[in-house]
Parts: sequence; structure tokens; C-alpha cells
Amino acid sequence: MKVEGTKDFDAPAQLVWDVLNDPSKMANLLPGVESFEIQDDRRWKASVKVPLGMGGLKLNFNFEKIEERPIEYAKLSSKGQGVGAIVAMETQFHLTPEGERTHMRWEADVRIAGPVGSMGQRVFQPIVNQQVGNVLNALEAQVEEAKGGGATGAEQGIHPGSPEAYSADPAGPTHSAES
Amino acid sequence: MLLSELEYARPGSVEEAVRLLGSNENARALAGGQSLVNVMKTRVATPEVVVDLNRIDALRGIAVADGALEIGAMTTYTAIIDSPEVAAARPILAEVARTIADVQVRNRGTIGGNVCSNDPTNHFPPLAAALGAELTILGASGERTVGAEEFFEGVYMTAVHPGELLTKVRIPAKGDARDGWASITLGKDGTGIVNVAASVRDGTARVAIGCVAATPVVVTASADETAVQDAVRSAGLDPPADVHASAEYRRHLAEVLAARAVRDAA
Amino acid sequence: MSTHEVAVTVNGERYEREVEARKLLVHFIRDDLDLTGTHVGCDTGNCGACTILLDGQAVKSCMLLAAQADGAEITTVEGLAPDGELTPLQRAFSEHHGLQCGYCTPGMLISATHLLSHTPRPTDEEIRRGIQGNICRCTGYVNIVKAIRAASQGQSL
Amino acid sequence: MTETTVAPQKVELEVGYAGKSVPRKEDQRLVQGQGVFADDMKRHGMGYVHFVRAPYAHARIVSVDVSKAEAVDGVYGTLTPDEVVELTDPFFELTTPPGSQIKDYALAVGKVRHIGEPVVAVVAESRELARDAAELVEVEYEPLDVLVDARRAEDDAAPVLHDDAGTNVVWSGTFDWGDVDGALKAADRVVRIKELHFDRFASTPLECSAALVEYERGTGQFTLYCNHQMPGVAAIWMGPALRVPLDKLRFVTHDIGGGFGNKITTHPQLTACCLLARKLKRPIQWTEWRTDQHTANAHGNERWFHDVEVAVQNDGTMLGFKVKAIDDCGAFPRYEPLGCIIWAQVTPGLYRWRNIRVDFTQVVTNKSPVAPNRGYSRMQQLWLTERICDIVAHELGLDPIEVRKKNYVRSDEMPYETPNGCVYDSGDYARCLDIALELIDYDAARARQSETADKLIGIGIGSTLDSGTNNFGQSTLLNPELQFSGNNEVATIKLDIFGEIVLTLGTVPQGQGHETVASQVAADILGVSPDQIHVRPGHDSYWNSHAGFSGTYASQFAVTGLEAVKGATEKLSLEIRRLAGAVLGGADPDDVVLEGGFAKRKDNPEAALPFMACGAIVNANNAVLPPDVRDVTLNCRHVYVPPFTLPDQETKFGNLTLTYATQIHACVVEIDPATGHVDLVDYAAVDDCGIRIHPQIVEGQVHGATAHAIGAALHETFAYDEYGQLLTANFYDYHVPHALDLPEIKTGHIESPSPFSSLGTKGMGEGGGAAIHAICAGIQDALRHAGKEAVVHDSFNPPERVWRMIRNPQETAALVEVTE
Repeated sequence: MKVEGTKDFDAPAQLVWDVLNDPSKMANLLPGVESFEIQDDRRWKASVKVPLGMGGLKLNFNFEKIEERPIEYAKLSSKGQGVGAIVAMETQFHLTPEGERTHMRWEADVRIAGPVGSMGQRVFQPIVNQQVGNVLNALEAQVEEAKGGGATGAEQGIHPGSPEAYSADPAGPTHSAES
Repeated sequence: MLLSELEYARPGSVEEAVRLLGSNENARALAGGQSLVNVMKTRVATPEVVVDLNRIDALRGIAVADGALEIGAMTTYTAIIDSPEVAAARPILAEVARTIADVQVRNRGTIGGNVCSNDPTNHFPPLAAALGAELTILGASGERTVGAEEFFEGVYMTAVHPGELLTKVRIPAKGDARDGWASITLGKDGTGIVNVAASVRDGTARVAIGCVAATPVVVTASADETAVQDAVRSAGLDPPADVHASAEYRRHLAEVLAARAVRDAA
Repeated sequence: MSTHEVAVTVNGERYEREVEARKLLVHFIRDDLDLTGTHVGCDTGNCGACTILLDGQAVKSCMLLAAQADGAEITTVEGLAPDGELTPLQRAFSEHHGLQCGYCTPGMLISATHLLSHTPRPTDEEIRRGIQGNICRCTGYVNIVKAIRAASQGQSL
Repeated sequence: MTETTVAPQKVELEVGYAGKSVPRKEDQRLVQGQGVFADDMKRHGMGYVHFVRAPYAHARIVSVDVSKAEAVDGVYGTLTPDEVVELTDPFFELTTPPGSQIKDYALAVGKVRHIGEPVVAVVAESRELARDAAELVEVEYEPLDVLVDARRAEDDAAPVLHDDAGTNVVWSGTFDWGDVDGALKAADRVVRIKELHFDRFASTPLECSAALVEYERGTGQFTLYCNHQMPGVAAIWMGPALRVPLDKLRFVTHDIGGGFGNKITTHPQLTACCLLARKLKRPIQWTEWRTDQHTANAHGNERWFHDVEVAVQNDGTMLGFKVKAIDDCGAFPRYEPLGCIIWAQVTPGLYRWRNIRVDFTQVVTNKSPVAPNRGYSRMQQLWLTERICDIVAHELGLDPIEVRKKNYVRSDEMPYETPNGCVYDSGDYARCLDIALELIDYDAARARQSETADKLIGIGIGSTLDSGTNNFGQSTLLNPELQFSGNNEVATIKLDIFGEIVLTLGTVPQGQGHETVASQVAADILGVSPDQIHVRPGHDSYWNSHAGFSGTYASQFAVTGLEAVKGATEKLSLEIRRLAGAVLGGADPDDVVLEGGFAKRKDNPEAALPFMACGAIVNANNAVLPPDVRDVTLNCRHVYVPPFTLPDQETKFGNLTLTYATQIHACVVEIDPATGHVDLVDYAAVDDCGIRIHPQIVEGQVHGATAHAIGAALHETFAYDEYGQLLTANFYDYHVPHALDLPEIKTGHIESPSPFSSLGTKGMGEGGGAAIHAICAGIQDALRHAGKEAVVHDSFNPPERVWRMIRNPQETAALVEVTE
């Protein structure tokens, strides 16, 4: 499953690049991260409990940066091993500086194997879009923090086709839902 | 078929339920269990504390207040189907509830569970959106009421946040509105491929489409079929594809069924 | 491992047991109480082979935790004719060949019993709606509908 | 040319219990929830086994670590692939090299080849704990390319599943009867069809597989309380694999919750349970859950038909056809490649064409292995012949019903020898069709078809055969080295000390009422009522009342099962009459008659010996036995062997099946053009299964087979994504018909006795997928009548596919071309 979109940051490209390359910051992008361990500047691990409406999905992720062209392009491969699911994801970030701001185009190829894959894909596609939305918002928060500025309201490059159009901005962790 | 370890609690009051739900980030409310227990069987999503709401009588019951229905979150589909109040005030609720799965599921499944689990194929999210329902949420910080359109936030995600509980669903008075429903399902009364609820009031149709996005897509247009179809077409739906239907087929069904729901409302 | 005390009456007999919180009611009935008439046919709550009466309501026991049955009154297929004197429905199922392998029959009989207690003279459509939650892979439902209709009309008394 | 099978000496059964729908013996326990199904069995100290299953469809197994799982308190132990390779040999492969180099073990060895394939087994004190511990088993995989499209299996770029075989081809061969090229030249028209696809589905019995396996250290005896429907064949696979004599594998079945062919290939899981029972020194209980059955037990054969060429005259007479078939048998050929020949039992379908050529290839893919699913391999061939008939009729502007009547084999030609030497024993296809048309009120339906505007109305016919009682000699046409041929079934009946009559069967009933039907036949021969015949439920290899091909499959009980019962009971009857004749003053057995539980002299009914006396004398008072009856035991075992011969290797010609039941189905479909939704508004099934011993049971089989086929035609499909992930892995997405999904099924029947079975019966029950053929025909008829030139090219037609055919008929019309 291919997911893609754009994001604009009210911060210079170098700063966004630094966030993307700091594993400790990247780890905080993940929803429900419980612990992470940095092996070296190219590889790091994180154990995560992805907040789904019906409960948490425990996954142990291995991240590896497989390609990079400083301040312009990075390619990240990640493998998540869980009980009900094995997630393989390849994410690419393309940064183009626009003066004091940065335009980012990103694309991700997400593959899920195991019982969760058979949970009915109609549910799986919107869930991935939601989680990607969370990651992007967390990335923006990290950039803002790195910038030291408090101002939010960075203009969001949301167009109808992009997945963020689906997910509203869920304040904080997930919600109790029951049936 | 074999769940992970969990804690089970059966509070007798709403307050105790809210306390229990707030006690652990991974506490989940258990209403009818017709969705949550099946997800737990796959161990894909694993709540650590299950808070069973079935012993809280305050959450059950159907009342009519000047034409509007107040339905307790733990009211079962069977109770809605058999309710004279629903038959008088807003019969579409019973008509739709009658098409949910089967007798056994309808004896346990609840309106609260249906809207809170917010599986894109569920029946009540689009119906609540079309009828303009209002949903009351109780949390540690008190009670608030949210309209249907802001209530549904994502797949399995709603405005009921951790530590909170849906207590009741209010369906506005019917007045001279006319309500309709149309769906294509996987086998009779099966899982929805696309479902549409419509409510027509003085010439305008409020149409809510399920199964085509994380949350119901609401479209309003004048209550004639071509206007409704054009409105749906211009909504630019981007439905998920799965083994039962492609995105293109779901988009097409949304148009066809929107027109039929409006016709059903006539 | 958290457990709960469960006091439940099944087919008129009272049981008090300690159960794991995570144990499903169907496994409690089959494995702990050794009442193996209630069956499991799926893992998503679709097939109805596990249907029982819980406080008079037909429910699927694979979507309930055993702990939820504390204080409840349960009827399983073994409880329909405790003294071996078959009910009209049980006799009609045999006379009209409403069963072949018999794996769905326990759940089907419970649903049919529940149906006739609410709708004594159901139409064929109402009969099919009453057993919509019970999958059968052998009979194509033809003789099951015939058997329930016959039982409802007292034909097979 | 083998001579037509010799007709056995006919026996007229005087009007007795055979032919009546007597109450079923099985019902008494089943309606009270007192049936004993495999998962109901309990043993003190038993361990529950949970399989760690492959999350990938194709991946190398890099490492397996069970240490964390074994450390858990309450876990009894595990079984890993390395142990399986050390302790067992690969299962016996039926096919020829290189396919026969495929290595199939109880667990995945070296690689996983389909989603859900068992890799490691974990045993614990509770079901839940076994599952918890299974999550602690660490298996490292290296994902490989996945093959899910059988048409790509032989491409160079395609991944090879079995490196030992070095190819994805399991078996391939050519079948060429008559002169199809000559027929194509002589024909007025040639109709070419590029591609047809018979979809992947299964009968999914409601009860999944299960077993409780015990091992007795002192004797090395395994006892498998299970629901396997063909223990004779299971033992042939498992004995050599476990390196134990076959008698050390005691199979016991009691009640089985449906089989339909899907409980024939569980020998890998059963072998793993045997190893665990022996290793852990405790009974092992295995329960397969629904998702396990869908991902890793048994699917029906998926089959592609390419480049069909049909020789046809302008008047609709069909001369012959040729086709290339590719059969997708999933990751392992377990019961395969038998599917590569079994279709040849019905090569021409119900039609008289004499020139047929089939180039047949079977390949493996990264999908669940197949098993002989209800209608096995004959259903696919019958669907092909029915699709050809409808397409030819529509392309030539003829009525499909007339084309059928013109080409059906006529009853006056029976027994009719097909182009490849099978013999259609009896039947009247045209008459069954007329009855079916009457039941759906054909003329009214045609009238409505023109009047109705908002819906597309279509009438479809599905004609099919139930070839019963296999000649396993057909396997030698696949692999000359195989030593399988003919068929056999056993029954044993005894008159015991207190006069009890006890009948033991070799068959393995899963709902077909064998106890009842067998008791009817035995009762009529012994002059008692079925209630006085105790038939032991289920199967037990220790009863020594079974043979190599024992089991219940391939629509054969009414012939092989009942002939064995009849043979054994006739032996008992003779012994009783000899004994009574001798005791009652030296009468000849033919002068003694059995009536009401007595053996009476015909010439003096007063001189009568009650059965109890006969049992008592032989069992407890044999000193009084007259000398010439000292050999009488009143315990008679009979092995029925059908009169088969070996088919000819070169021409692949020979009789492959003994009897042919017929089913002709007719349906009226209503299609909503805006959504493609198909509704069955009228449905009729007419069967001709020879003499019906228990009419109600026969009709029940027709209802069930029809329901299976309607599900496969409209709702059910095993669909995989490009990564080999099964998208319909449970009953939530794999939608089997519920009560509201099925129409009222009207039934009619005629009885053409079979000349090849002494009771005139015919095996029936598989139904040959008639409803799939009828619904495909009905949909195409509706589209063509509405001016849509679409061609129904797939056996599975969900709403979206029908909607696309309506919206863009050219897309499928392009599959067919007619030349002069």
C-alpha cells in the first residue's frame, strides 16, 4: 500500500533535516512509543504500542537509514514485528528549501503480513492514513520545538487527495471506544 | 479464539465506570462485545482492562421528550426494534437495526457500542450523521454533548477520549422529516459494502454515506435523485478498496444508493 | 493471571467455579463444565454454532466472557429435554431431516426455541430471519425451515 | 478396447425398509447435543497444541528459537522443523519426477510456502497458554518473491517453490480422443474462447479439523481420535513418514461435522501430533480454528482453461473441442495430482461429442494446498462443458435449452461409452431437464423476461453428473509406477450370543446417515426391522472392518458401502439358514426363510429357530451343532470389489467410474443493473440417482450440494493479494450462505436404476456444482437478452463483476471469436 503527501514547515531545511536525522527525535514521532535504543547513526530500535481504537498493537520496530543526500533526500526502512502483524515500511523524504521555510514531499510503501492483514483491508487503509497523520503532526511539533519558537499554525499542505484529509488532529493518545 | 491476559471489571455505576476507564491508558469499555471481543480474538488489538457496562441500568432505556428520542448507550438493537417509543418517534432506527447481522447479535449489540467502535461499515454512524444525532459523553471533568459530525473522528476513533464514556444518544424530533436507508451488503443483512442514510426535510436531503471513508461522509442537496447523485459525485469520494469492492465500484454505489435512500425517504 | 468467581445456573444445575478473566463463555461451557453440545464453528462470531439462551435471550457464547455469566441462567441444547423426552422441535428436526452432520443443530435448536417462544406461528421468512445467525453447511436450510414450521404448527406432536 | 463392464446378477429386494425414509438412527443423540465430535474428547493430563504459523506466503526460514516459549511455566514442550526432518521421512508423493522430488513434511522445512503453514508446534496445559507461548517462539524469515497466479508458474521469472523439484510443474500430460482437428475442419463453425476461470473456494465444513492423539509406549501404538474422512489413505501417508507399521496407527472417528473432501489432507498436522504425543509422553489435543482452516487446510482446485476451440454445426450439433487447462493446486500436491485425471470420468459432460483433446498441466503456487473439495475435478470439467454449450448457443443465436437437448446423450443409448472409455450407466437427461423447466414455470419466466424493465431477468440451466465409485486405476495414467487400482469397501455383521445383530462399517460418515441406510439394507435381507440392527457409529480401524480405500468420498457409499453391507448380510443370512436347516431336521438353506427374527422352514413354519437361539448355539452351546454346520460363525466380513480393469496407458482409455447419477438444475435470476446484484427468484433441482434407499437423505444431499454451489457462484471466494495474503481468511469476509441468502429449492426426481450395482443404486452427493453452471448460464442469458454481448468467463460472479459486464460488455465479449 502506497501512501504519500506533502508538508510545509515554517523552519529552514537544515533544521528539518537535523530532526529527521536525530534518532532520539525520530523515535518520539512514533505513536505510543514505549522505549527506543540507538545502535548507531544509521540504525535504531523502538518498541511501540500503536494506539488503535480497540486497544494497543504491540510492535518492535527496527529502523535503518538506507540512503541519504544531506538536506535534500532520506530513505528509511523499518520492520515492525508484532503478535498479530508484521509491518514492513519504506519511507522517503524529499526536502526543498523555500527561503526560511521548507517544503517536504514524502512517500511510504507499507506492507502488513499476518492475521491483521486479513482483518479486512477496508479498515487497514484508513488506519494507516491516521497513523501517518499522527507521525506528521509529531514531526511538526519536533520541528517547532527545535526552532525554539512557540508559533504554531504552520500552513499545512493539505489537499483533498492527501491522506491527512482523512484524519482530524487527534489531541493526544487515542480514545476509549467500546462496542 | 484465545484472548490475551486481561483484567475484567464490572462497575455498577457510571461514575465507577469512568474511574476504571481513566485508571489505565489501555482500558476499554465492553458493551455488547459483538465487535470488541472478535478483535481481541485476533490479538491484534489488546485492551489490558475490560470495563463491562452491562450491569449499569442507568445506561439503558428509551425515552421520548417532545418528539425527540433519548436512547441510553447500552440499549440493545433488539430493544430499539421492539420499542413503541422508537416506532412512534423515529421508526427508521428500528428499520435499520433490524438489518444488523442476526437475532443473537441484536440481542447483545448496543447503539453505544455501534457508534463508539465506529467501524466504517457499521450502520449507526451514517444514520446518526443523517438524523443529526447528539451524543452525550461523561468524563472525569463532567458531561458534554457533541454533534454526530464531530463525534466520528477516525476508524475505531471517536470524540469519546480515554477515561470517558458515552452515556446517551439523542435523536431530534422527526417533525415532518422523512427518513430513508439503502445499502448493498455482503449477503443478506451482511457486512456493508456501501450504506447510505438520508433524511429529507422541506425539500432538502441530508445524506450520510458509510463504508467510503474513516467516518460517514455527509452531503446535502435538494431532495431529487439527480441533485443528490451530482452532490455525491462532486464530494470526490476516495473509498478504500478491498476484496469485496474496488474504490471505483464503491464510489458508483454511493451515488446509486444515495438516490435510493432519498427515494426510500419519500 | 486474574480470575473471577462465577456462580451460574446451567440447565437447572448450579455451578460455582473460578475462571480466568480472559476465558470465553463457550470454552467455559465446553471445557470446564464438559457440556460439549455447544459447538465452535468460526472465530469471528458469524456462525452461531455456540448459540445458548442467557437469561432467556439467544446469544452467541463465543462473544461473551465467562465472567459475564456470573449470576445468569443459561440453557444449552442439553437442557432442552433433560429427561430425554424430546421437544416438538427436536422431533420435527428428525422427522423432516432438518439435520445431517448435526454440528450446527444444537445452536439451530436454541435459536428455533427462542424464535417460537417469541413468534409461535412464524412465516417462512420469519423462520429464516430467526435462524439467520446460524450457519449450516449441509442442508441448505430447506428441511430446517420445514421442521421449524411443522413444530410451530404442532404437526409433529 | 476394454469390454463393457459385466452387469452383476440383479437382486430384487422385496418391498421392505429400503426405499422408505425411516427415522435416522443418528438423530436421537444429535438433537440432544450428545454427539461426540473430535474436539469434545478429553483426557487427564492432555496437552493443547498450538501451531506457530507462517506470516509470509514465501520465505526462507533463517532460524527458529523456542527457548523463551519452553521456559514458560505450564508449557509441556515444542516440536521444531529440525526434529521433524530427523524423526520422519517426507510424505509419499503420487506424481512422477520431477514433481515427486517435492519434500512435504509435518512442519515447514527450510522454507514456508503459504500463509498459515505450520512452522513450530507448542504444547501447554491450557488452550490460552499454548497460544501465549506460541508468541514467544522466535522465527526469523527471509521473505522471497511470491507466486499467486498459476498462469505465471512456468515463467522464467517465477520463483520456484520446491528447489528439490526444480520446477513448479507437478504433472502435465495430453489427453487426445477421437479426431478433434478433423472435427474442427469439418465443422460449419469454430467457436474460440480465449480464457475461462474456475474460481478458488471450499466447502468449509462447519466443524474444523481436530484430533486427540495418544501414544502407548509399551506397544508403540498411536490412537488418533479424529475427524479424518479417509483413514485408509491417511495411514498410507503417515505410516512410512513416521517409520511405523500401519497397524500402529489406529484411527477412530465418531461424529464428524461435515467433511465434503476438506478432511482428507490433514496428515501433516496429525503426524506432528503423533510426534508430540510420543515425545512429551502425554495425550495431545489439536483444534483447528476457522482462520487456520481457511489459510492452511484445504481449498478446492482453481483451474484456468485457455484457447478453447469448439467444432459445431449450424444446427447446434457440437462435434468436439480442445482446451489447455492449468490447475492451481496450491503449495503442496497432497491428494494431487489425482485431480489431473479425475475430470476424465466426465470428459464430454452430458454431451455426445466424440472428439476431445485436453492439454493438462498442474502447478504449485504460494497458496493453501488443495484437497478433493465436493465435486472434485469433475465439477470443473462439467462447468467447462456447460459454459461451452451456453456460449456456443448464444454465438449461433440458438436457445441454450435446444442446444442441450440436441447434444445430450439419449437414454436409449445407455449404457453409453464416452470417447475415453467411461460408461454412463443409465439416465434420461432430457426428461430431467423438462421436469426442471416445469418446476420453474419456464414459459412464465420467459414472458416476464420481456415484460420486466427495471431488472434483467435470465433463465439458466446447469446439467451435471455425479460420477460415483472411483476406479483408482486412473492414477496409473498419471504415474505408471503407482500400484493403486480398482476400489474396495468392507462391512462386517454378526449375530451375537443374545441374538443382537451388530453391523460394522468401513465407511466414515460425516452426516450422510450411513448407520440408518446400512440398517435398512441389512434389515430387508434378515427379515427384521432397522431398529433391531445396531450399527456402530463412526469408524475404528481396530474393528478390522476396513480396507485400503475405506472412507467416505467421491459419492460412493450407496454403491461400495451398501454392496459391502449386502455382501456381508447375505453371508450371515446363508449361515443362519444353514444352521437352522441343520438344527430343524436337515432342511436345505433354500428351504429356510428369515422372518420376524426367526429362521423358519418353508414347508413347516412352526419349525422355527429364533435368532437368539442361533446366536446362543454358535457362541455358547456349539457341542449340539450338527457336524456339517460346525464351520458356521455367524460373524461375516465382506469386501466389496467393483468390477474394474486397468485403463490403457497409451490411449488413456478405460472405465474410471462405476455409476453416474444426474442432476439438472434450472434457475431464474433477477439482476439489478445499477449495482450488479444477482437475486435467485426461482430455483429447481431434478436428480436421478438410481434406486433411492432413503429418499429424504438423497434429497438432503441435493439441497446441500446446491447450497454449496450457490455460495461459490455468488458469495464465496479465496482471494489472495500480490503478497500471498489470504483476504477472506474467516467467515466475516468469506461469506457462506445464511438462511436468508438461499431461495426455496424446488426438487424433482426420476429413478433410472444402475445396471452396474446389484441394488440399482448410484453414488450421489457431490452434486457436481450444478448451481454454479446454472447461475453462470442465467447471468449470461439475462445480459444477452438485454442486448449486452458479455461472456460469463468466471465461475464466481459477485455484484461488481456483473456490474462491470453490464457496463462494458465488450471487455468479455472479446474473449470469444467465431469463424466459419
